[in-house]
Amino acid sequence: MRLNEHPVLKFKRGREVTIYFNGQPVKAYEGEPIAAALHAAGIKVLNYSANEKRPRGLFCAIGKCSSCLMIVNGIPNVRTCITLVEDGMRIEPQRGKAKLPKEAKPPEFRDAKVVKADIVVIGGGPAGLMAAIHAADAGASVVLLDENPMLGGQLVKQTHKFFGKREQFAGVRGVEIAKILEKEVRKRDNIEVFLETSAVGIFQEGDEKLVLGVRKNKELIEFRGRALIVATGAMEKMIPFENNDLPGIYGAGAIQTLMNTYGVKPGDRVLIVGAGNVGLILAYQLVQAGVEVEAIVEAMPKVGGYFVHAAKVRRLGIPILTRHTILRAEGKERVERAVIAQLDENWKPIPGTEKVFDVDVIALAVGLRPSIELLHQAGCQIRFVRELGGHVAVRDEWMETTVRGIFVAGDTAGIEEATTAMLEGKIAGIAAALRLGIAEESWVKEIERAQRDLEEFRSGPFGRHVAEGIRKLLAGVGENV
Amino acid sequence: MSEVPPYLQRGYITPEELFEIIPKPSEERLRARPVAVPECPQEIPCAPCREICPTSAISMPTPNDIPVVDYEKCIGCSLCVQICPGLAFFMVHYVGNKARITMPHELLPLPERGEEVVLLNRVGEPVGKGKVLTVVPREKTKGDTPIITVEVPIELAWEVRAVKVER
Amino acid sequence: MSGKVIICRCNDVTVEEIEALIDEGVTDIEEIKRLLRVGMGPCQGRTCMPLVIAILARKTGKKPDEIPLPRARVPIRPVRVEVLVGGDDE
Amino acid sequence: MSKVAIIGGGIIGVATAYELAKLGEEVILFEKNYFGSGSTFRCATGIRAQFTDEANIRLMKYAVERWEKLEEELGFDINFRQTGYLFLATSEEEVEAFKNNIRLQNKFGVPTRLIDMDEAKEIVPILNTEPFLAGAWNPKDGKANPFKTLFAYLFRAKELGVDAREHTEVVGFEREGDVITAVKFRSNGKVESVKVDAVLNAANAWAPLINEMAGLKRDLVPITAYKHQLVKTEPLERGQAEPLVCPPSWNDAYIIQDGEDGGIICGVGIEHRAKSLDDYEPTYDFLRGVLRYATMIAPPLRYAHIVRQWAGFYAKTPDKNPAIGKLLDNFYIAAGFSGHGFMMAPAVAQAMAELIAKGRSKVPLDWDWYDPYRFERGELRSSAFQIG
Repeated sequence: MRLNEHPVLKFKRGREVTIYFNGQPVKAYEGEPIAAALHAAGIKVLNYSANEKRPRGLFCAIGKCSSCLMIVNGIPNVRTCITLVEDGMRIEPQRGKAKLPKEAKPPEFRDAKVVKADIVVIGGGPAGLMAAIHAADAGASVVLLDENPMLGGQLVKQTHKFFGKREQFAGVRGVEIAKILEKEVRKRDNIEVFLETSAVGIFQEGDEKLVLGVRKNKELIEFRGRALIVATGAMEKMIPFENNDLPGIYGAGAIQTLMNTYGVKPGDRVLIVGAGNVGLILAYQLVQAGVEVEAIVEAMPKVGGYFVHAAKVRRLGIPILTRHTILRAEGKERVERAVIAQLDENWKPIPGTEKVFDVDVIALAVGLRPSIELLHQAGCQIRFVRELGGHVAVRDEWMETTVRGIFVAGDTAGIEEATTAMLEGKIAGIAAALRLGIAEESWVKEIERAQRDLEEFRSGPFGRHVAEGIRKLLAGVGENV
Repeated sequence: MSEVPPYLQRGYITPEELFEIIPKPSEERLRARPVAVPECPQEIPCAPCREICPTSAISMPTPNDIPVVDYEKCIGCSLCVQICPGLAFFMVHYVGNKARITMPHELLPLPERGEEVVLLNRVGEPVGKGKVLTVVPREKTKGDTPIITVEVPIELAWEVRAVKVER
Repeated sequence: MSGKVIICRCNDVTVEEIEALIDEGVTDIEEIKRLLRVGMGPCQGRTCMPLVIAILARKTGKKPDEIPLPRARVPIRPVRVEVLVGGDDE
Repeated sequence: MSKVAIIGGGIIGVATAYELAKLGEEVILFEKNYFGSGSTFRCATGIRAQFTDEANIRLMKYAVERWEKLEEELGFDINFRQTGYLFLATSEEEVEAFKNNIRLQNKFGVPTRLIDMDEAKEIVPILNTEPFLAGAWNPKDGKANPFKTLFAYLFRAKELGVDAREHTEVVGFEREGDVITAVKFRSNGKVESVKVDAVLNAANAWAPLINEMAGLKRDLVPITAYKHQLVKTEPLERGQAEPLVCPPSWNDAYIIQDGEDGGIICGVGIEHRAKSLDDYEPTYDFLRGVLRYATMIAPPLRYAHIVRQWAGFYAKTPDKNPAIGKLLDNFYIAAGFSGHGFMMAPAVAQAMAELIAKGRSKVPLDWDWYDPYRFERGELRSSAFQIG
């Protein structure tokens, strides 16, 4: 189930290695996560849940949902969606809760590596990259960390071309924008980049902010800076329906990761839930990868994403069933069928309208919400603003949160577009450098320019909705939590 | 939700709905040379078509306005078809009792010049067969998107919006 | 397998269990969280908490913005103990 | 029947409300946040009779007997399990001290015994036996789920008519001479007042503020909030580290497997005085310090993952023993538990309820030992053996 030909992407695979699943050899390539290699070999059931022993498979593919925990080289609870293969690895599905080995050598207590910079940027997607570039140009020393093995965030999975204006990379594919921004970052010697590095906590130590980082799941690093920019993106929402935990049900982003980053087909026949931009783009990408899309169901009475994305998939023969929802997934150990039904005016399924699709993949594209965990943990004030995708950090027009010196940008500040993420990143990067007294006052003009661009971008029906959410946030509407 | 336009309920637009929003090129213009027709009825923040048009034939006061083509200024160069991020631009040219439709084709396999392909309408139904007249591969376009021109019966000029390569 | 609607994947908590507890009068999200252990597994509540808030809002008539999101704690993703001690030295 | 107001919806307040209702009293219970939000839910779950002084040993022996029957009495699964406490000695002097403690505990019927490290390894399969000489082992000690225990008490208390109010803050009292006559409280922004016959201050770390509202000196019962932090691993299979395991000479470091989900809870005596009574911020030094010791106690823990770190308060008195008794004619206190409130709750709640309702109690609680006025008199007890 590996992709070799693709109309847009070229897959560069690492050295071939062998891993062992329950003792059986499985071919894998260096640089890919364990779960992707297992998928390519058709292995979808990765563990059996802690209490009920329900089969579980890959779901989020970004190390957040706990659905892919396996025993790797005897060590339990390893997140196989973000742990890269190594030659000779022994992998077993986990059944229930994990048991530790009885004996081990106590680990040696050592001081952590310390990395200092003026500004620490967390997240190397469009917002974080732009923040780093602009903070660096404004004179700050910057350290940028990202969990993934490559920079670009979600851009690296985006095969479609971007909207907006030319200076905002309109007409350029997301995957190409990632390369352009990465090149810009690498050009600047006052930006230091740490990949495969997770930020797991923020501690305030005097004037310094300590970001606790973990590199490659192995090394503890203390990132110490005077200002932080949190651009950790978003995560996918889940919806309740029967058997919504069956292997073969994925977040849309997980499928994009498998397919577009690692060149692995998620399955053969797909039902997509949600006709927002993510669902529509995913449908098109699946067709590009040679996977059949049976239908897109959408509970709303209309397509939520851009019409042009809908038209693209409709003319390839994919039905979009508005006012429909998924009732249940069926199958023994993995998805074999999906049952959908039409909704009445009160969002209740209409009996007798059930339809069954023989699919092996159900893709959930039911919306994103900001990844605010770090901000929440650091004590930033959080509010629920529906227009911005849920809980967001309160921030000012310079993207500074209620904790002085902590800035936010991109989807973390409210679900929107990569284009606006880049503009917000630019604002946050400059603002942080200004607040630290590093940037010259003339940089304020650049912030104002980015603010005008944002305003223009948000002046249409899609952007107006977001702008309304931001107004609420700035005006202090919404519940403090 | 009565104000939801039907095209947003279905995900595709009929020619009748489209030409209530933008003008339809005249028969005379359609016969003169290829003409670009945007199927982009929704206000989204996007401007590459206007930015790339060499004759400034596309009017769009702000990026959130819909593109409207001045068919007299349009020279049929296809750059808008190549660049459009929404793959929403098409060119139509009437030649005798055939129409030549220029469209993006971002799928594999890319048809070859002269190849007969299955013609698909806006909901992906096969409506006939047609011959591919020209193919511009991805690397030769200005918008990183391969485009093809396919010949279709003239009565299908406003139906065919995709093709399927059968090998 | 039975047709369960799973809200918390980590601890296999279903929508029915959450609704039953709310029906018993437990409507504080912190209390629901601790009684059912929703959001206390290895995913740290990322997948389930918005769903719990939605159920709670539907059952109690509260607006989602009236239900506080339980505080995120360090570490915001699980970290292997040996890494925190001094790094994986094996 | 008299009306008793209880201030503080933690385990002490809720359990006392239940005990009072059982005795037929009318109870109104106030919690300014949600039930258990103060210190109860933040505790490490342990229950032990292995103390080093007579008063605490006798009280906890009785408490454990109550714990043993609590699940049946309350009709609720509270995950009470007698999985023991295992204290580990790192020197010959400590072994001798353990022997003395064991003798005292045995004298009052607590079945602690000295065990060798082979036996210890059987009890705790992931234990590192190498640094330790012997263990003090009481299989009757144990643990329970603080949240479920609190709720079990609360559900039954409500059935018995207790008026339990969350998100309701007490803001003042009406007092005539040495008698509190009414409690003023705020809920949904509105201040109301209720006439009462007796008041129990069960606010633990917040108790000095309540005393002050009652017209007493704030430091009459000097309670200081110390952040006591914990970390916990992801859920693990049970049976790997069931007892609370603690080498006291390693800065009171300990590990204990959660009785419900099997995650291993780790603590250590790295303490910070809370900057305020809202200061629950975990600290970095603790995160690393606690795991340094935890992996020395049980090296295989190195392969587990930490999912959270949190802080709660040890509401400490100068001698680390609680203040339990009467402050005014009808104003009582049970606070300053210094980390032992959860384990003591069944015994203290019963004793307090009986004291309020009947003026005396059959619980073996040494009222002189815990006398809240002892600090004013400058009489400090020998420090209670600290660790949870």
